[in-house]
Amino acid sequence: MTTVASFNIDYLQYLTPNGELVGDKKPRIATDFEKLKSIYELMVLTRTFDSKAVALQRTGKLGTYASCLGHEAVHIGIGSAMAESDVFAPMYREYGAQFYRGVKMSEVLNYWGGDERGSNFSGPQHDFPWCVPIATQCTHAAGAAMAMKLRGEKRAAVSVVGDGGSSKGDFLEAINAASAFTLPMVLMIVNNQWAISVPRKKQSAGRTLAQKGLAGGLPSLQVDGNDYIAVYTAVRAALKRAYEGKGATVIEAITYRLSDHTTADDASRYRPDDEVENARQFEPIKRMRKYLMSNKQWNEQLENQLLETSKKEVEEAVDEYLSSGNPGVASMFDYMFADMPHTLEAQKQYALDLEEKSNG
Amino acid sequence: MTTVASFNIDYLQYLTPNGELVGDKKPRIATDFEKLKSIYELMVLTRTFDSKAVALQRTGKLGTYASCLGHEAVHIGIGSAMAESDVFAPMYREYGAQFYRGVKMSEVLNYWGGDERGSNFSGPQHDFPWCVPIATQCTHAAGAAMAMKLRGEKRAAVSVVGDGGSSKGDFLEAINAASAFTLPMVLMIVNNQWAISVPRKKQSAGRTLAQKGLAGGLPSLQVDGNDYIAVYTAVRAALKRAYEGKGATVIEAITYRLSDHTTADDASRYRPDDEVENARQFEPIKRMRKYLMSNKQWNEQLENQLLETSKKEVEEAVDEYLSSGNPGVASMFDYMFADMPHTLEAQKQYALDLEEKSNG
Amino acid sequence: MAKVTLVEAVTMAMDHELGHDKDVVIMGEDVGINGGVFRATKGLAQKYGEDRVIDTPLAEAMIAGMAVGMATQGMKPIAEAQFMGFIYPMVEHIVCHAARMRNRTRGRLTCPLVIRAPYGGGIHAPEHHSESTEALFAHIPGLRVVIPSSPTRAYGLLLAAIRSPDPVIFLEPKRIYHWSKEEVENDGEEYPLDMCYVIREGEDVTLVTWGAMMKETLEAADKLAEQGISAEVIDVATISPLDMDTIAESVAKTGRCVIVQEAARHCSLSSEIAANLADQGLYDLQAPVKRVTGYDVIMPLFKMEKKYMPTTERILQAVNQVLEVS
Amino acid sequence: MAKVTLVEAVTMAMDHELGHDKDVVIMGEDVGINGGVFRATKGLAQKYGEDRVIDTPLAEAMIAGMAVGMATQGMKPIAEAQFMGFIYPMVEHIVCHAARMRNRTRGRLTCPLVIRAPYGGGIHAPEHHSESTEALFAHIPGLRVVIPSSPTRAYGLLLAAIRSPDPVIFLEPKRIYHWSKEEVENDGEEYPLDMCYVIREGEDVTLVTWGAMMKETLEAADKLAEQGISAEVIDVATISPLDMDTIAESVAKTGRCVIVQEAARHCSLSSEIAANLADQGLYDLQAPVKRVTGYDVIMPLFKMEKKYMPTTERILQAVNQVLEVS
Ligand SMILES: Cc1ncc(C[n+]2csc(CCOP(=O)(O)OP(=O)(O)O)c2C)c(N)n1
Ligand SMILES: Cc1ncc(C[n+]2csc(CCOP(=O)(O)OP(=O)(O)O)c2C)c(N)n1
Ligand SMILES: [Mg+2]
Ligand SMILES: [Mg+2]
Repeated sequence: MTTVASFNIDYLQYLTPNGELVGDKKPRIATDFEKLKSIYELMVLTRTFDSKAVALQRTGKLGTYASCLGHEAVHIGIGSAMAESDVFAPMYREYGAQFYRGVKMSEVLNYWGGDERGSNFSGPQHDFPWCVPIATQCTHAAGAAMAMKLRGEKRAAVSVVGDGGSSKGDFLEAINAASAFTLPMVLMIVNNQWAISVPRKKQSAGRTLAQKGLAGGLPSLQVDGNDYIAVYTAVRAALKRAYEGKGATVIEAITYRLSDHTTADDASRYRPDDEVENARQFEPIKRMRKYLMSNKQWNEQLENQLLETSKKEVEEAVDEYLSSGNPGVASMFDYMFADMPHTLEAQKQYALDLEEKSNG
Repeated sequence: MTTVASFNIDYLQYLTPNGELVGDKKPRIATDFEKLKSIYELMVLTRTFDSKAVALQRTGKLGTYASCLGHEAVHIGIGSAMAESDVFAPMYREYGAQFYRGVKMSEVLNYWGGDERGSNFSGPQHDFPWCVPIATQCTHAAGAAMAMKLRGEKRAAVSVVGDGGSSKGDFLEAINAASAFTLPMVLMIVNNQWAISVPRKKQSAGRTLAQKGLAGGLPSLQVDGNDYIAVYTAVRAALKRAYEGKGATVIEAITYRLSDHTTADDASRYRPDDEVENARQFEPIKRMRKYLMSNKQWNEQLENQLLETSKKEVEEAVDEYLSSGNPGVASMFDYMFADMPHTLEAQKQYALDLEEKSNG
Repeated sequence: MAKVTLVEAVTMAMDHELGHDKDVVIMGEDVGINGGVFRATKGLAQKYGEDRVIDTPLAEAMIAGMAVGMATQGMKPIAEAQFMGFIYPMVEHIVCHAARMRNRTRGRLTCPLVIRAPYGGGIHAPEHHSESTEALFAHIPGLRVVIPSSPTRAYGLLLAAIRSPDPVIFLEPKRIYHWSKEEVENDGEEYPLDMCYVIREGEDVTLVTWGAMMKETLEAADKLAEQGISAEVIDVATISPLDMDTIAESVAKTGRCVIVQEAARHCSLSSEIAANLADQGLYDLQAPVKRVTGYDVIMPLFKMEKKYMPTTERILQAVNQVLEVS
Repeated sequence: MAKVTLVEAVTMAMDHELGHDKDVVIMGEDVGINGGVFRATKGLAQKYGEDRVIDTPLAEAMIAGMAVGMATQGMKPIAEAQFMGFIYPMVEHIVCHAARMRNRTRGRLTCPLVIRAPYGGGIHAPEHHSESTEALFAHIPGLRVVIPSSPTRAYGLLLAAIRSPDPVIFLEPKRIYHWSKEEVENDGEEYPLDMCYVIREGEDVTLVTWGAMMKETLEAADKLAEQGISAEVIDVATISPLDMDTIAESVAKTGRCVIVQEAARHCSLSSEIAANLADQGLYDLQAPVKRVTGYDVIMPLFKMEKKYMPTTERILQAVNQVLEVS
């Protein structure tokens, strides 16, 4: 018996739950307080938005909505590590990453408000829309990365999948594709411990989810997903590798879904309250604030200001959303094909006539 | 940065290409010469069958056929390590394993001769038929293993996939299932270096294919797939683990496809001759014969006798196949449902009338 | 005898079979403690244990593949696709294996599994949660495809599906999960799997539908009755294999047929029914066969979904068209 | 100008587009040095390099998913499913993404990809290598589904498919890959993607078909001509969206229609065509619409495949039936 291959999975953390900076080699971002403050502001804005969106749903003004409560560090870590020219392939709750990239809050609301116009969002036009069929975004990202590679561009694609999604063939085939083609991509696993009601341990008996990357021999690691500095640093390094033509990296970010799965879910049916209570200690915003405060970069007054402006910004977005009307009957037909086939023309005419009749 | 998980992939070989026994701890099978002789006989019979099947296809007496030339050790290694009560989920060329389990040569010919009756084969009735949609047999095996587990049986399921098939979602999802449910199964990868015209290195940049099992934290190893003793030993150990409720094992057997992919393929279009020539040195039958001979368990006379009886046995199977007729028009309808719906009754009647008309 | 909704009848049928046949297991995402996102498996994990009602990893190909594997070994898995929009990774196993296992092995191995999936629009659900692609499965030989449109039929048909020695795709019209309550006795009585149901007898026109469109179709029949027009209403229920005889018989009587379907129009079940009328039924037809269907477009997100779905008005319009002809 | 077979015309079209548009790439299993198992990509890897003609790992979901990803980024991937029987792992990406990307993003991202697959029976192939499930894709809104039945149309339609700004499922009837040769000029002239072709004009009956059944249908038309019966033959070619007008016009002229299809019958393209005739075409029909189709069974292994496939005799029989009616 000889050993032909050996692998390790490492774990990266810089910011403890208490907001203390640890680790031997501190990354530059750890003391770039201007950047960290703006990140902190976006984290708070995102959370403000999130709770407003849940409230909108509760009052019948929004459809089912997937909260991002507790994911702010990992999402914004991903978004802020990426270049605009990189391609982002999200699942459905990474608003923090998308806000950083220029997607508007009103657009997120439009999407969950049942309006396709939401996916025609601002920010990098090459980014993928939200992707509900779990893990399929991973092979799309592999395709985008392939396009970059074939065109010789210094760009990368970043996909996000959940702990649940990490079980699905598409994620595993994307790892394999990244390996076979040496693709410039980063495969993020946002492990928030739950896939609706199914706990992480039911997805796999593997010690980590990151080790799924070993299947293709990809560098694979875990990071503290509630630690913005760790996420940013890991994604940044992975992107650098990708730009240099060295291929893909798998990063499992450990975090916790502090909310229900979506507003259509009731997590109390399957999840012990004390687990959630316990997880709150580790949530990302608190530790960032503590870190900034202990470094005299933040204070109560700034905090109150921030809450104020965030609230206002969110209100404006909500107003914009609520006044967006509906896309109209013709819109069901107009985006099916570049050139509308005449069979569809006829159906469109029928629908428009019907609409006119019912209106007039 | 802390290390949270570490993994190794080991490689197992007992019988060198020269037929020498190596390794510190010899398994009992290595000196069970009665067993080894019968295995050797089946290897030779399988090869005799194989070349006859190719010849039948060349003369228009068989459809497309997938040769197993060079795979005799790994296939028979698997088949002979399994208990009859275990469930075998093959791909399409593991005849050696199936012969050991009681499938008849004429049945294999029936299948490739375009007759469904071939898949209603002898041997354990719970075994899966040949599976053309690549890797789907792996999740079937996981299902069979799940059934065993739920029923508390001391049995296991064994699936086989190729180097090509190891890229497909089904194989990777089966690994994940085996991990999540601690299934009694063995996932074999028969790495014969080629998936039709696509070489092993294009499937994955991973150092091994066995490491795909690490995704689920499964024990994963490589064996010399041309070494019957290594294959048998590894599969046996994996089955023992499975019976004990410890879960699944991934075994990558390294071998070489000495033939074209199937009789419909012409490997000379994409594969250098010298690679094949070189691979012949490592083929499994020669080394087994050398080993038996050097241990005075085999000689020229036995060899000639064996070739003779093998040929005769194969001829008999061919006769049986050639005289099997066709399954009849009704058979297209009769196995669709346990209770034939009346719409199908009507179609069947129409087809039978047509047949009668064209015959009479 | 309890008054139950359609989804409760689904639960009742599974409960009955779990209780009576130890080979029956439920598997899928969130079917366990959570009881399913529509509560269709509510209480079953608690009652029968997590070995009978199994939460799986999130991998539909695996779910379908394992269900095939289990079914070949004599179990009777009821696998859930959480929404029909997520059934597609199962398609390879359904088409290449479930539908073919019996035929391929000449009956040596069989595939007595059920795949349940809630389907259809109209509940303000997110993207991919509202489609009706039953025609895809209806086209595949070797599958039974069943769609109940009432609590009673949901119970009887699901029992039959679970007991069926062959694979059944069981699609649940989730818009009417809670529409009406019926007294359903939990007596284990199954319904036949190849029969259309005449829900309401009539003389002037035959309305053929299935699933949630039953609601609008019955509404239309009511309105027609007010106008003195008597509509026969048929629930196709077992959409494959199709009991065309019942439909043809009705059209032979009424001479007129309107088919109502939520799904897109092209190459659908409504096409099949109309095609049969254009052949064996041609001489019975006193008017063109009209189809009231979804458009050949992507099911819109929910702001517009009502504009996509066939309405009572559209049905009445079509009925008027076929009645105008004399 | 060279005389080429259908498969050679396919190669020619891809060659042309690889040469003229650097965004075009081919990807799939064995499409590279090997030139594809049917040699459809023969010589292309050698000519354009392995970055343009890409051998992929064996993973169809990955191939389809990557093709979607590449297409959204402005490339024009031509992905091959080695046989239609192996297209099923692609279904989720085709249905949920390729067909929907433009609509979902209101045109921000589009999906100009082609998925090519050889399909159909009659070549003595192994299990899963002979099916015809074009109806599955025809039912999905947002896809174009195209089937050529001659070298000329293969060339023109494939060019159009590759250039199409929307996804196209391009199914190649492999039984007639080498059936006939035609002079096809490699001039880059594409054919429209929403038009049926009247292959042969006639007065007495309309024969509608597509793909490899064109062979038997034309044979039947020849035999009918010998009997003095003039059959109009239509190649549907673009099966979705469907050019029903051309078919309806023909039936308006002949009053009689026989639809010939290799695929299973239930919920298929033949159903759709007949259904339209039962509606808008009803008053033109002088006889029932007959469909000559595959049975609703699993395509048998090759010993019996000829008994499955519609024959010239079956077509003639159906024509006789519709002609008997007066
Ligand atoms: C293919 C597919 N199957 C099922 C679903 C239904 N579904 C939506 S989210 C979800 C759980 C996802 O869990 P995870 O991947 O951990 O992501 P999280 O929601 O926790 O962020 C499921 C099962 C889906 N959207 N797509
Ligand atoms: C899903 C699927 N895709 C494609 C094919 C066509 N095909 C048959 S065998 C094969 C290559 C398989 O290679 P490998 O897994 O290495 O097994 P080997 O034939 O070498 O034993 C391919 C692509 C198939 N049968 N199924
Ligand atoms: Mg999760
Ligand atoms: Mg191989």
